[in-house]
Amino acid sequence: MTFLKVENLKVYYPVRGGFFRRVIDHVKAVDDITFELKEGETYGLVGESGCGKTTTGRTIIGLNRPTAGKIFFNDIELTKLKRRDFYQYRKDIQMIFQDPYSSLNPRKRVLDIIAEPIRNFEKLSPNEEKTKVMDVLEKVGLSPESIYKYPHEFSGGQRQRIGIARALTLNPKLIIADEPVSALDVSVQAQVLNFMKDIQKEFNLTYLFISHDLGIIRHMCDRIGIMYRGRLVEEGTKDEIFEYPQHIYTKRLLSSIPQMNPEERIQHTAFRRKVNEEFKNNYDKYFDAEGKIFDLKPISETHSVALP
Amino acid sequence: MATPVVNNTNTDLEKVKSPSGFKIIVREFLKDKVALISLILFVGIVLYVYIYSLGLDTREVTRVDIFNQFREPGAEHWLGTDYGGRDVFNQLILGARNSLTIGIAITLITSIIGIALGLLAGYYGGWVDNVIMRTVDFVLVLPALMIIIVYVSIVPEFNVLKFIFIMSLFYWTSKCRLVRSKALAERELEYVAASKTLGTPDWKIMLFNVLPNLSSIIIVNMTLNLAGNIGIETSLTYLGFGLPENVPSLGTLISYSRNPEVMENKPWVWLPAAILILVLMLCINFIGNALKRAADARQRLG
Amino acid sequence: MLKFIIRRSLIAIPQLFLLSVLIFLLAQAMPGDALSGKFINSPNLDPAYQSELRDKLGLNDPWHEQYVRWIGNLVQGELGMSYVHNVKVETMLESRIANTFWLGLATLILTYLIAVPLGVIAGRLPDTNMDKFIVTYSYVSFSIPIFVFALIMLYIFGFTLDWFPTGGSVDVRTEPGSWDWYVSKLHHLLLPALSSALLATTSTIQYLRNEIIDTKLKDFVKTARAKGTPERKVYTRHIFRNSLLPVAAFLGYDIVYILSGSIFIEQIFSYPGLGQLFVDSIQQRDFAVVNVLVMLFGVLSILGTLLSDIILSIVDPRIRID
Amino acid sequence: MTKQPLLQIKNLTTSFRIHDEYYAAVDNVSLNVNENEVLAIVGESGCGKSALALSIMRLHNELNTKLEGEVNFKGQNLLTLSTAEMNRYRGNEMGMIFQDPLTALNPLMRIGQQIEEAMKNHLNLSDAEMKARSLELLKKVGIPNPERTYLQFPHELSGGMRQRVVIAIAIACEPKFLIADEPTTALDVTIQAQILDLMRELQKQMKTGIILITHDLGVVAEMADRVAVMYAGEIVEIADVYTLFSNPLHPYTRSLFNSIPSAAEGSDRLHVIQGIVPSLKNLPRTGCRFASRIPWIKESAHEINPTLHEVEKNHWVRCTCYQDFHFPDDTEAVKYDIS
Repeated sequence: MTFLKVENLKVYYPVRGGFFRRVIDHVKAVDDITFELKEGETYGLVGESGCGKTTTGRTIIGLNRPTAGKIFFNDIELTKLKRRDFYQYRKDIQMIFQDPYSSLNPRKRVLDIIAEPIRNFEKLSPNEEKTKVMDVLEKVGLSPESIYKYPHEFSGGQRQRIGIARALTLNPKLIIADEPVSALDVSVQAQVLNFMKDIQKEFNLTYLFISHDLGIIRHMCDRIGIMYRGRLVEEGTKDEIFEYPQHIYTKRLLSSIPQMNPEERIQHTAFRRKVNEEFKNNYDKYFDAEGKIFDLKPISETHSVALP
Repeated sequence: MATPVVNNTNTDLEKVKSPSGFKIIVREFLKDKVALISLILFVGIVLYVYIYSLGLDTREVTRVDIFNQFREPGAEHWLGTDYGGRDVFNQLILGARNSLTIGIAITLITSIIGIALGLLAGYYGGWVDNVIMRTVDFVLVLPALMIIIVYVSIVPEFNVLKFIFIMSLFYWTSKCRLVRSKALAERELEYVAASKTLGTPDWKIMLFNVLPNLSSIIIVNMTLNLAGNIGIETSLTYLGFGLPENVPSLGTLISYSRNPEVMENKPWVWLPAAILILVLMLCINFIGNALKRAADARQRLG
Repeated sequence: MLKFIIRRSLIAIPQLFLLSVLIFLLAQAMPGDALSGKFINSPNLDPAYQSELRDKLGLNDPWHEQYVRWIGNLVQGELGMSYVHNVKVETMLESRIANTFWLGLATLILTYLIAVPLGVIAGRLPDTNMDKFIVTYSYVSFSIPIFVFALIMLYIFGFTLDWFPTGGSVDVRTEPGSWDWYVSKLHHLLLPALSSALLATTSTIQYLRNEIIDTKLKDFVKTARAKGTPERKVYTRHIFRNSLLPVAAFLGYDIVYILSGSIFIEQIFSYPGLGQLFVDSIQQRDFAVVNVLVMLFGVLSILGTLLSDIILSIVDPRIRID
Repeated sequence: MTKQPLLQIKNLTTSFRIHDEYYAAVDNVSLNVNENEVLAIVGESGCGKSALALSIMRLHNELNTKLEGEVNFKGQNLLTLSTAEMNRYRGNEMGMIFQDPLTALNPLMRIGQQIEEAMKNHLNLSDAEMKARSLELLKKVGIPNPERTYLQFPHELSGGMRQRVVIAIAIACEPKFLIADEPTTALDVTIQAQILDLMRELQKQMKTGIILITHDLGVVAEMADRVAVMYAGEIVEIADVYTLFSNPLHPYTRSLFNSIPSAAEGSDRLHVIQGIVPSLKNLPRTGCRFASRIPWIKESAHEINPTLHEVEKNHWVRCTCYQDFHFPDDTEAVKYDIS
């Protein structure tokens, strides 16, 4: 049984142009990607803005419609389900959003925010509902008395925990975390990241962790997929990606991360220059005639690279 | 488990507790004396008009008494009489009541249409948005006043309801545009996406998540629209294409000034109505703008 | 940009079509043949003759044939006959178009002469007493219905103070074309134009003020200062320029606003323009004239908003792409 | 030291007015920047680093900002100059690079015009000379097709290209001193690397003194010669970059290092700094400002009026609490609720 399987997923957006605004082209936000998540692991999707990582996450949870491809969750094909069935099966997948400010409705009390999924899926009496909400709040380390407060009464880190509490109410199995800490200051980031690790152990959660920050990805993830222009260029375990990167784009990305050691910065800059030169000079080796990225090919049991 | 229970010092530090919407509004009115006076004056006038008009009978008030033509203001007739010998003050009260009631009715109807269509267009976007917005664009370029005037003069058995109908047909567009643009921005916020992932149906998200966040803007806009709608109604009535004759409006009194003799030498007939309109409009506007500032302040804090 | 203009113009075509259909339908609801004005229902006429006349005029033809014929006539400039005056509608419009045009132009010029400086001052020095005064004025002008304001202006400056004439477009005693004639025209124009302009300034003032206040806080203004640009130039080259250009796009909407206001202004000041003609014609139930006027104002509205969008696309390079 | 620093900040205090009261966002800060030196100022949002940058160029809204102290540039105190006199320095001998390249450029002006504006203000050049120089600048900052870009509008360029243009504007008059306020925060990591490399290269060529404002310690490690760490409006530690990264001393600096999931090494748990960054109005004004966030350190470890101490040559640390600082052990963590 596979936990989550994304198969040949494509998400295209039409580009309109010309005189009558007809569809003349497509933006291939996600262009044929395939990957799998095992239960209990953290899978990181990394890439620069516009590479399609966020679209992938949003498509799995149903916020975007796939143009083609299949998504299986516990062997059920989500992409084939009718709207209502989809919601039933999909409640095991939840999402943590990037911005702790805009992801909580400012007009609602914490109680109503966290109870929203309960009201959609479970029929509980107001009292049972309240108990459950207080329960979840306690789990994320917030005072149960805060249920009557509004989001603006909390700090960024606390808000992010409210968002996580909301995602946890339905006891999900998979959580898609879309840049969950990139809007936060470093010290608050640490708080949220630690916390995500804690609840992962406690509830046996699987994470699809989407981020542009390779440092955070390395800290959080077991396996990593590198995305570039809507496609996966490399996939492997954390060590494989960081220690033995194969694709030139992966190398380029890694060499771009600022070194935390000032003693080595001159070598690092030189190394970066070398990688960039290789990127320019050996472009044909890594991309096909149209500049497209090749399909992933396994080079070991866990490591695949997009090479011809 | 490693998660510690509640750190209350955290919340204490962050106690920047911003005041509730109502408090902000009260503060804004206390700060802005003009708005406060406007509010008191407006409420006073409205109460007076509605209570006083309970004791008035339209037919009595509009009965022609040829012997009392153009009496100057005095003890018997506070504001004098018009060419038909009718008491101006009583007509003023009735006119104000009718103008206010009809203004409110039109504002409510156009708001409902505008908000509903605006929400749909902004929330769904795509072709829904396209169809609605092209319609709005078209209605906006129509010479609305002229078409209303034509309608009023050719429709058989013209009455108040038909007037409200034709006005509502044209004046929902600005609200629709406003709600649409705000809903469009709101839709991009992550709490909407969050609600979707939590399985909340679209209509619930629109009504219970998006709409409350637009409420302050809508209320401000409705207040200002009320002034606008009363203005249009009285304008049309002034020209003779507004309310039917059996429903006197403030515009009716002013329309007597189209006779230059009345205009120049008998200002008591039309001037009080003109001033009352002016005062009402100004009050509504100052109230609306105070509300607007309160809404902006709230947005800054929120 | 050209592409944008063409595409935007294409939107105007269905608008024009729908407008004409709407007017056609309204005309069908009017008594007689309101499109040509050649035929009126009248109890005095022999019914048999009436029916014969209907046939002759093609009023029994299918509606789409009538519609096409009407549009064809419109395009060729045949606007029909006035029932009441029994002259061609074109003839009735001639002198009045000029009057409304001059009144509109004067209003527009006055509007911008008042609004731009006030908006700039308020935006440059927000929260000063000057700004508070300007903002209050813009609230007040927004809330007064135009006919009330015009009446009060007429009462004060026309009747009470007697500074301006209270009706007409020119003193009939002057020789057309003479210096006095022009002066008289201007004199007649001024009060109605000013009444209309003082109210039409609202949106421009408020827009300019807010835009300038916003623009002042933009990063590119900081960049300009960081370049060492003198304060005066920071305002002229960056802040005012960026805030004033979009105001140019209001032109079309202002035209529409002023046109619809002319219905009241011309009525109150007895100014013989299109607006007054419209009200008179409605009162005399001269529907052929009414239809032409509604069509004309509608077309002008469509062209006005079209103009606005085109100006905006020229002014703002971000719209040219697309 | 014999050589006079290029820029010398003495006891600078920048206060903002909130509801008729002034609050110091930058509190009594003193700093030197030498020629051909990159000084990084690092801290979290709200620590006053951006306010400091704007104060040097005097780009605050003067109506609600109060500047006290001295900012001496080549011996001239900039705070005493009139705006017109200040304009002789801005864009000429001092340049500034902003965070968001999209909003930093005027959307309605062509790139060429925007670069030439700086030259018009300070250099006496003909139109042709200015154009030639603009094209040269665009080439220098790595724009592939200068002729074309010269005529383009900002929205037609990508984020990285826009930031290159912003840099071109800043160096148009070959300034001796540059302030870069979070110059790469809005950019993707590969673009960030390119821009940092470019800035490094230009700095070496032109021997500019740079103040680099950033929240990213990685950027600091790549770029800086010296580093000042700011917390709550004050400098808490200042040292050369090698010393600071090998031997950070102030509790805040150490906490910051420990809370970063560094790309270089993978530790399982990150350090969380207790509490939250206080807002400007609630900034502690007395004692060690960081004390409330390390409650397990005994009170007596702090100075009553903390000052900067030179613990080794050119390595300054505020307050004495660094001597007693340790990260909380398990019992302390439970006691003080540290996650």
